[in-house]
Formats: sequence, structure tokens, C-alpha cells
Amino acid sequence: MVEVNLWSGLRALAGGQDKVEIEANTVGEVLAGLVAKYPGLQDAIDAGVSVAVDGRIIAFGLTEEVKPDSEVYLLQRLKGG
Amino acid sequence: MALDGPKTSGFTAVGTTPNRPDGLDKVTGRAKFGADAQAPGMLHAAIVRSPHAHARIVSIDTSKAEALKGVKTVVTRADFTTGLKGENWNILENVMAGDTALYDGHAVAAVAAISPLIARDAIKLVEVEYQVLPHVTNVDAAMAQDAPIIREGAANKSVPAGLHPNVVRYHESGHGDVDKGFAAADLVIEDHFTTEATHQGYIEPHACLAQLGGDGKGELWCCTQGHWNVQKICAALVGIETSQLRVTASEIGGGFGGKTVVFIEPVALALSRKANRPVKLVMNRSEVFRASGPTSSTSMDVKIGMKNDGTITAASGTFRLQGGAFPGAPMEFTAMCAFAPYALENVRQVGYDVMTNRPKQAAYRAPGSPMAAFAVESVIDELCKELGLDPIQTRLKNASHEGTKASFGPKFDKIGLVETLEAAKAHPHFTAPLGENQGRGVSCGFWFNHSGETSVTLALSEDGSAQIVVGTPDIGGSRASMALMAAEELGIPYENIRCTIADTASLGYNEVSHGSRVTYASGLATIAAARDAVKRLCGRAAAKWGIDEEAVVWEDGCAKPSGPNAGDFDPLPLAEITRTMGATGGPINGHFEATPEGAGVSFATHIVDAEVDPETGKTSIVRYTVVQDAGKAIHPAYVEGQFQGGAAQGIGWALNEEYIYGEDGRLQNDLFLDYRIPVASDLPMIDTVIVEVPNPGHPYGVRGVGETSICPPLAAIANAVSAAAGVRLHDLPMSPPRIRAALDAQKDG
Amino acid sequence: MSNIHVTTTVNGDEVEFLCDPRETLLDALRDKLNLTGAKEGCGTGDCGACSVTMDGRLVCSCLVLGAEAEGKQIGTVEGIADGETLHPLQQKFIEYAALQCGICTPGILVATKALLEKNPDPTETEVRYWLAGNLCRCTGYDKIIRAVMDTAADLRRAS
Amino acid sequence: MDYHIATSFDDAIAVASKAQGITRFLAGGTDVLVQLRADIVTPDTLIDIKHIEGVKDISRESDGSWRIGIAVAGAEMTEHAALMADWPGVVEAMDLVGSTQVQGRATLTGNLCNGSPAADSVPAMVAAAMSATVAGPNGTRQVAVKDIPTGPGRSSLAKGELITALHIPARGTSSGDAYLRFIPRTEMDIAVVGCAVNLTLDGDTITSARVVLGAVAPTILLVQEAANAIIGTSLDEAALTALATAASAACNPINDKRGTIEFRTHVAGVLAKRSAKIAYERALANTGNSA
Repeated sequence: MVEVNLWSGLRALAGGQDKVEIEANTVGEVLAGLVAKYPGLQDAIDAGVSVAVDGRIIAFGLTEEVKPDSEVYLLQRLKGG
Repeated sequence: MALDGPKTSGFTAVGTTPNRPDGLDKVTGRAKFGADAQAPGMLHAAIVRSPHAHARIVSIDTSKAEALKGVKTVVTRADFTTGLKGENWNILENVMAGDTALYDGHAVAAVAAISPLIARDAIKLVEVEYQVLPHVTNVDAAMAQDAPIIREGAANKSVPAGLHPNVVRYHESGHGDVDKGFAAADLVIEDHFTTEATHQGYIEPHACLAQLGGDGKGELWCCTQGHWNVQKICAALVGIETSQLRVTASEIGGGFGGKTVVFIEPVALALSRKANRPVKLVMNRSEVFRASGPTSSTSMDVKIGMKNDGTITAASGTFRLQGGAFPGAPMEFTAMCAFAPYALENVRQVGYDVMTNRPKQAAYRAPGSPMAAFAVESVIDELCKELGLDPIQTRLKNASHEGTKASFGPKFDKIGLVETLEAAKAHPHFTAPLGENQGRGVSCGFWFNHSGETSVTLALSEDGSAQIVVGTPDIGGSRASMALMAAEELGIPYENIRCTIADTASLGYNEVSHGSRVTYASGLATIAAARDAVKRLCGRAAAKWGIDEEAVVWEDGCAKPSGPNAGDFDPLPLAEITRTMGATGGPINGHFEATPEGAGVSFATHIVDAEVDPETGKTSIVRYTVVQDAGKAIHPAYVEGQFQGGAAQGIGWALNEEYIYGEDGRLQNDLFLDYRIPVASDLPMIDTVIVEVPNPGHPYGVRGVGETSICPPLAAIANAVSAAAGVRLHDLPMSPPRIRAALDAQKDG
Repeated sequence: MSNIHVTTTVNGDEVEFLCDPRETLLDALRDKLNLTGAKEGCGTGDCGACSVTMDGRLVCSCLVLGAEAEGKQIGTVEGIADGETLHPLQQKFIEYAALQCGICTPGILVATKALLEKNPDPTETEVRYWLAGNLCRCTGYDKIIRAVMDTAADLRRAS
Repeated sequence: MDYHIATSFDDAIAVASKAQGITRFLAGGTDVLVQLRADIVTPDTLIDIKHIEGVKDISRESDGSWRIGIAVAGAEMTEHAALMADWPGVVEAMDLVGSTQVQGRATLTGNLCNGSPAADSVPAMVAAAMSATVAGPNGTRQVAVKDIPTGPGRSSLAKGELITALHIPARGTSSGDAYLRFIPRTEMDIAVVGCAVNLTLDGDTITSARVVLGAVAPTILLVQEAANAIIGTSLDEAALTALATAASAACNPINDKRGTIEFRTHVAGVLAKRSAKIAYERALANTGNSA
């Protein structure tokens, strides 16, 4: 299981939690697992999220590896000028 | 690509400053920018724009325009695809209004004619009947209960109940217990700040040349930061398949985020299809200001608690951004960047995305971050002043470093904030004496940087030269940087490499040139493609020598046996291998197609001296120093250029640039005359210090440098002006009337 | 609508074009003569990207009617280099990285060439004020000013 | 739009008198073309007056006064050393209009006829007591520059009339002029406030003065009270304070994108003091030997 940290704005959509345990080996599985557990998160994830895994901000890659002890944070999708 | 940690030494090409490959074209006037293209039989287009901030479009009568001699066609919203959803619908609605004009300058119809003058005459003949609706352009006013609603149902699920429908997105993040943290502080300062919308101010107006036939095949030439994105969006908006539209990016006359989206391109395509002729469409400057994508204006509250020794105990901020008549103001970046420079146990940030009757905002260099730094670093400056603390020492005491839990959540990887602060402290500027009416300001700034989908092809020629084909439009000299990185890998001279920006039909998908991603992502891709080619080169040498490919290494532009056991062969230069490549297995190319993940974040510290004339409130910037972590500077002169450009734009934002809307909701300063960007005589030389703390996510340690440079200036200048004037300025721009008013208020108070 | 026939000299070449009385010299250069080096950044004389010389005097070609070019000597960025030999300013702008996007570069080169012909030894302040009507949004002007000052010094040494 | 190249002032007057709709004269064109391009004013008739004999001349008359041709560009005034020595305030005011490029084209007459209350050269011209020769279908008349603008974009010239020359009085000894404006940047802005001062000394005492403000009312203001505040003084601190007070008191500005009422009113006083000091120094230095 991986502990996934949500930004607190998502708490209301995740049963009041801002830390969620998900069975996942990749970023893609983290996102799929979140939606499976809390369907209310679907819109936010569809709107675009990045995932920080051990401090590395993954903007797109669903295949990036996640380990059970990884620090995982959901962030809003990054863009720039 | 697998990384064993970035290469940090032994560079031969990287770090030098050769001439750029497009230099000759650009100093002789032959470089082709957006408006420089022509096509046989080309028509010229012009757009009818709403004079109202908010109005229902009752009817559009195009008959008089169509009757004008030389007019070939007119389009309205009816000529675009229906049934779009999500962001594509938003973009179409912005490109050509549907039922309602949502801001002054919103496109409502367009004309194509045989000359630009006739097109301009024709748009005056398009009769639009409007029913004027109440409007709102200020962010705080748009959140008030009695504000006119821009569009019902635009809010997403993140928005807490009870907020006005104009609040369309909400962000909240942080950690710890801020109330406890504030209670532990010796001094807490809370203050309110505002910033006005600014424009990227690129000198080249949006321009394109479009051709679209009834067969659904199209060609588009345009100035853009990302032509694959243009391809995808335009195809959707005019209802053709993405691959049937070939988009070529012209030389681009500045973008800074403002050319990451489309405005006129779908209109030109629709006109071209209807007229069955190529159509050129060029915005004028007024249209650029009224109807492209300026940045958000903000209303912000920031509260920070500090111990007497300078330790920050807690920080919180509320950031309200208006992004025009559509969702998308980058408030989450404002929130996430706000306190990122500091290691905080207790931090909380809230963001609101608010719609108003203004043009749809677009990215502008580190979107959202400069405003946050302005508010946060102003409060830190006040705390330092009240507590008698040194501004750099205090920032060092609280600075984020590797392993710090960032204000936005995760732990930082290797970062260079401390190094920039130390370099700033050691810079002679920081301790230089100040003159009368002068003040010094310091600020830190943070930006994430970005990576994104990237394709690069590197092809070797028989004579041993190389061409790199990349898909990220060159907005600041990136072709030179790519060639340097390829030269480094291949071991051939920089001059023997040509880097070209491919059109969408000639290379795989590339994300837009944004987020300071080009030198990072296309650079990484170029290195990977070069290594891919080198592997093939080594394979050819191995075959020639009859040894294993693994026994061949690439050094100094030659294949060599990896050691005595591999065999005794003379080094085989690249040109020797390519000379016979057709007969030894065919062309030798290298490829990279992937989404690199590992754009390192970056920090900067700026020092600025400002002089304020107390009688007139006029500010002069007398000295400016940029210190920024570049990770690794590939072409240091262009890195300096990015630092200087960001600082200059920040100076404009801080002092004079602003969108000024009248009571009627119309933009009052839609020319460079009154949208006052810095001119040459406004600025001093801008000193730069390049700090290099390698990014672990890039083979040479590159971090993006384009955006972070605009994060600290607003705050650094506000701190300098406040020190010089003896009064704190809370609102940008710090125009002379504002500074005079603050001085008068202080005297009266 | 009757067009006006104009005969003028551009970069030493006598040329002719027809223009509407409302068309500017910039329109004529770009659309009639295919000299697209001069750029339209504003159309109001505020950005200088369209700078050319007319009888040796620096002007914004967006603020000159095409018809006014009759009988004049027009100089544009395309005429600065001598064949394949770049003008020292052009060379120095490349070497100094005095351009990023390059859209303002033609106007700035025309303007600085006019400056150095009038004043071979300008101070930094004089260069900055001379160029105040040439907006550059990329560079912060630093490297532009350095390139101009250094070219001026080189030209003085050479003369 | 008809474009007509006038061969003489009589030709220009004849065309303008007969023209229907909107007529504009083209000298430097830096306002006419901007308004044309922005669809603010598209003239029906545009009369190019640059080809009329003498319009590019700057000449000193036998009485020491100056005649400025109506197509003389700002840069040509700045390059004229003798004119600059006599009337630095007028020349510098014109030089502040626009960029180097605009200076290659813009004219004093155009700046005047455009009718902007913020025009830089007009306060300096009025402070200098300049006049214009105006020709029209009914003959020629001399008009004080002060009486030509009647409001934003409006002038006292009748249909068919145009200015054929501007005149600056002879620069007496012990006198000097100056113009300063306030803009937020260093260049390229329209004046938020402008102030011109022209004064004459007897020894170190001011015997006559004209103080003129721009951009603080619908037309430029010749402020007699401000002049009175410094006449009879040697521009001591008390006189300067009285000058600033009088200048600020005369203001009747508006709030707009360039400045507020409070700001303009305050800065008018600041600029009056600063301009007066420069004019005073110039007057002290003007012993008549330079001319």
C-alpha cells in the first residue's frame, strides 16, 4: 500500500481525508485507485494532476514507479509560460 | 533515460557561447516571423470585436460587409464546430463568441477580403445588435454577492458551497497547525496586497496564414510557442482530423506564455475553408491587448509569524485571481509557490479562480508565482524591519533545502536556494552604499519548471555533420543550446550541427515551449538522441573491427576500443563511419520520443536599488542584480539573457504596467503608448550571477531558467521602493500617483 | 479608389509601387516590395520595430505614408550589410547575444546605425535615450547597449 | 481619402476650402497617421504641405526673432545650435515629443494643431509668447499661439485656414526659458503634467515672467498668479513656495489613466518650481554674448 497525500482542497471529495492508502505500483495505478475509492475525485484528476514521487514531480507519466515507502503527493497539473 | 547523476565536469562544448544559428537571418531582416508569410491568391482578414464588456448578441447582419467590393467571405460562430466540451469549448467560445460577448474586444465575426484595407473597411459594415448586460472586471467585486454572473454552472466541484458562481475553482493546501504557529511567534504581520493584470508584451502581434480545403486538409503557418498544440486545438475547432492539419511554427517574436494558446488561427482556417483561398490574419496592437491573454490580477492576504531570532513559525495566504471570462486563472500556482522558498512547520494556502468580464488569461512567465512572491516577500521584509533583522540572513535561516517538506507538500530534491542567497550576500551590490532617497530590496522567488512530451530526431550526414530536428519553437536561442549539447555528445564541432524546428508533419508530438522546459526537455531529448546515434556509430565500428559492440566506446568524436582487451584499432572518427554508412547498414539517426520526468525546480534571489523622488513619486531603478540557480548553463550568455529579461519584465510589472478598465468595462490603455513597458532609458545594466546546483533529473543538470527570473522582481522592487520612500506599498503597479498618495496618507496619518 | 504611383529608392535600388493613399511606407515595403525586415509591432510609432531611414533621417515607417516616399532615399535593415559582409553592428549583435526573439532587432539595428553615423562616441545614456523608441521585451536592453557601445569603440579605433 | 500635394499655401487653401468632409494637413504626420490607422479620424482630404517652399526653414529675422517653418521636424530644431541657445525651453519641449524616430517627423505646428492639452511644446510656445501666421481664403492674420487651441482636439482656425509659419520673439538678454514635464517612464509617455517658465531679470530680480501649465485643464493654462508670485523676487524659497501654490491652485485636471486630480495638482507645483529654477539659471547666464 502507498500513502497518497491529497491537497487539502480535495478533502471534501475524499471522505474528509487528506491521506489515502492505495494499492499501487505506478503513478497510473495511484490515480486509478483514488478514483475507484473516491469517485468524486474523477473531475479533479481529469482536470489534470501531477504526482510528486519522493520529491520528483511527474507531470504525465502514468508508468512511473511508486514504491510502498514512496512519498506521494497529488499536485495540480503544472504548466508554465 | 537512466541517469547515473548528472555530468558535472569535463565539458568541451557546453558552457561556451558560440553565435546562434539564426543570428544572421535575424540581423539581416530575412528571418520569417508570423506576419512575413505569403501565399499565392492570399486573402487578408480582420475581426469584428465587441465594444461591450458584457452583452448578449441579439443579431449579426453581415450583408453590407459581404456586398463590399473585394470582400470574399464572412464567418461567425455558425462556421465552427458544435458539440465541443471542456477546455476546447472554452477556447472556441473565446476565439469566436457564441450567444454572448464576454469582454471588450471579444471576437464576434470575421471578414476575408482581397486587401487588408478592404478587410478593415468591411468589418465596420458588419452590423451587430447587442443587448448590454451588467459587467464586472475587478476580482473582489466579482466575488461579491451582488456581482453579475458571467456564466452559471462554470464552477467545478472543488468550490466550497456558498461562494458566488463567478468563483469557479478552489485550491487549498498546506500542513501543520498555523494557529499554533502564529501563537508561538513574537511578531505576526498580516497584510493585504493587490496586483493589476499585465500583458506579456511580446513585440510581435499574433499572426497566421491558413489554408483549409473542402477535403479537410489544411496548412497553417503561425507564430506560436507550440504548434502541435495549435494543430490539436485548431483541428478540433474547425472539425477536421488532427493529422490532416500541418502546422509550421514561424520564427516567434516573443511569447512569454502568451503564445501557448490560440486566438486567431481557427478563425483564419474557417475563413479559408469558406473562401477556398489562403487567408492571412494579423492582430493589431490594440487587438493584442484587448483580446489575447494577459495575466491575472490579484487580491491577496498574507500572514506570517516570526520569532525574534528570525525563525518563521507559521504562514498563511489567501490568493484571489481573476482570469477573465473563463476558468483557468493560475491560483493554484500562486498558492503553491507562495511559501515554497521557506522550510515551514505550519503553512496554509488558499486560492480562488474568479471569472470577470476580461479576456481569458494566458500564461505569463511563471504564471501566478510573481504575485505570490510580491505579497509574501513584502511581509517578510516588514518583519525583518520590525525585528531589526538582516533580510538575507533571515531568509537563509528559513530557506528550503534538499529534504525540506515543501509548502506544497512533497520533499524537495536537490535545490539551490541557499546557494543563491549566499551568492547574493557575497555580491558587492548587497553592501554597496546607497544615495539619498534610495532604498535596497531583496527577494527570493520560486518556480516549478516543467517537462512534457518531447520528440527529437538527430540525423547524421555522410560528411560527418549532424542535423537535429526538434519540435519546441526557439524563443530565446534554444537552437544554439541544442547544438551545443549534441556537439558535446557526438564530439564534433558546434558549427557542424544544424538545429531545425520541425513542422507538425515532420516529427512526433511535442508539448508547447513553456514552463522553462525547452533546454531541459528538448535538451535531454537531444542528448538521448545523440547517444542513440552514438550507439549505432559504435555498432558500425564494432562490425568493422569484428568485435563486440560493448567493446567500443565513443570519445572525442571517435569510436575506440574500450581497452587493450578489446583489440588494437585506430580510433574511427565519426565522418569515417558516416562516409560509408549507406553500405554498412544504412542511415545513422538517433531518436528520442518520451515524456521526461525530472524538470528540477529553481530558485532565485534578486537585489535591487530604487530611488524615489519624494516630490513626484517617480521611481528609478538604479542597480539590479539577479542571482539564480540554472542547474547547468548550457549557453551562459543566453542564460544571462533570460535572467535580464525576466528582471526587466518584473520592473515593468512593479512600476508602470497595468490593465486599466473604465467604468464602462472597456480597456483604456490598448496601445504601447499607455501600456508602459520599460524602455531602454528606464533601465540600468542588469548584473547576473549564474549559480549551478545540478538538477538530478537532467544528464547535465539543467534546470529551466526562463521563468524563475520574473518571480522575485515585484517583491524586491516593492521592498526597495518602500525603503526609499519610507512607506510600504501594497498595490502594484507602484505608479507615481500611488506612491504620492501613500506618502500623503503617511503624512496625514 | 485610385492608387498612387510612387517611385522611390530603397537601399540604393530605384523601385516603383502602387499604393492606396491610406497605406503606409511600412505597408508598401512589406506588401508591395517584399522587404519584410521592418516589422509592425504597434502601428502607432511606439515600438520602433518598423524603423527605417528616409533621406538619412530615422523614422517609423508606420508613420509615413507610402505616397510620401516619392523621390526619397529609403534605408532598411536589408540594406545594412554590404553583400555577405555584415555591418559591425550586425556582427556585434550576434556575438553579444543582443537579441533573443529578434523581432525588434531590425529596427534597433537601423536606429543604432543612424546613431553612430551622427554620434560616433555616444555615452551609455545617449544610446539608451536614442533607443527609447525601440521596444525590446526579451533582453532588458543590457546586451543591446553593450553591443552598441562596443561597436562604437571598434569603429572609432578603426577610423 | 484624397491625397493632395500642395505646391503653395494658396494651393493648400484652395483645396482645403473646397474639400468636403474632414480635411487634415500633413506635415510630420505623427498624429494624423496614428489617428488614421486607429480609425479615429480618416480624413476625406489629406493635404501634404511639406513640399511648399520654405516650410523646412528655420530663420532668424532682422529683429532677432525666429521664424520656424511649419514642416520643420523636432530633430532639425534640436540640431540648430543658435535656436537652441536662444530658446532652449521651446526646443527641449519639442524634443520631448515621442521617440528619436518621431523627432525625425513631428513638427511644432502639428503638435499645436493636434489640440492636445498635454502637448509638450505648446506650454513652452505660450510661455515664449510665440505667434502664428494663419492664412486662409480671407487673407492672412497673426494669432498668438495661446489663442489657437480651444479645447481637446479643437482649434480656432476656420475652414480653409492653416498656419504658414510660427514666430518666436527675439530673445532679450538676461532672460531664459525652460520646460519640464512629468511622465512615469523616462521617455515615450504623454505628459501627465507639463510646465513652462519664461522669465527676464534685472540683475538677480525677476522683472517679467510667464508660467504655463499643460495637461491640467482642457486647454493649456497661462497662469498670471504664478508669474506674479515670482516677479519682483530673486526666486527665493518663499517665492518658489508661492509659485508652487499658485500653480497648483490654477489646476483643473481630471482623473484618467495617466494620473489623478490630486497627483496632477501637486506635481504642477513641483514642476513650476523646478522649471522656474532652470529658467532663472539660464537667464542669469544669458548675458547676450552668445547670440
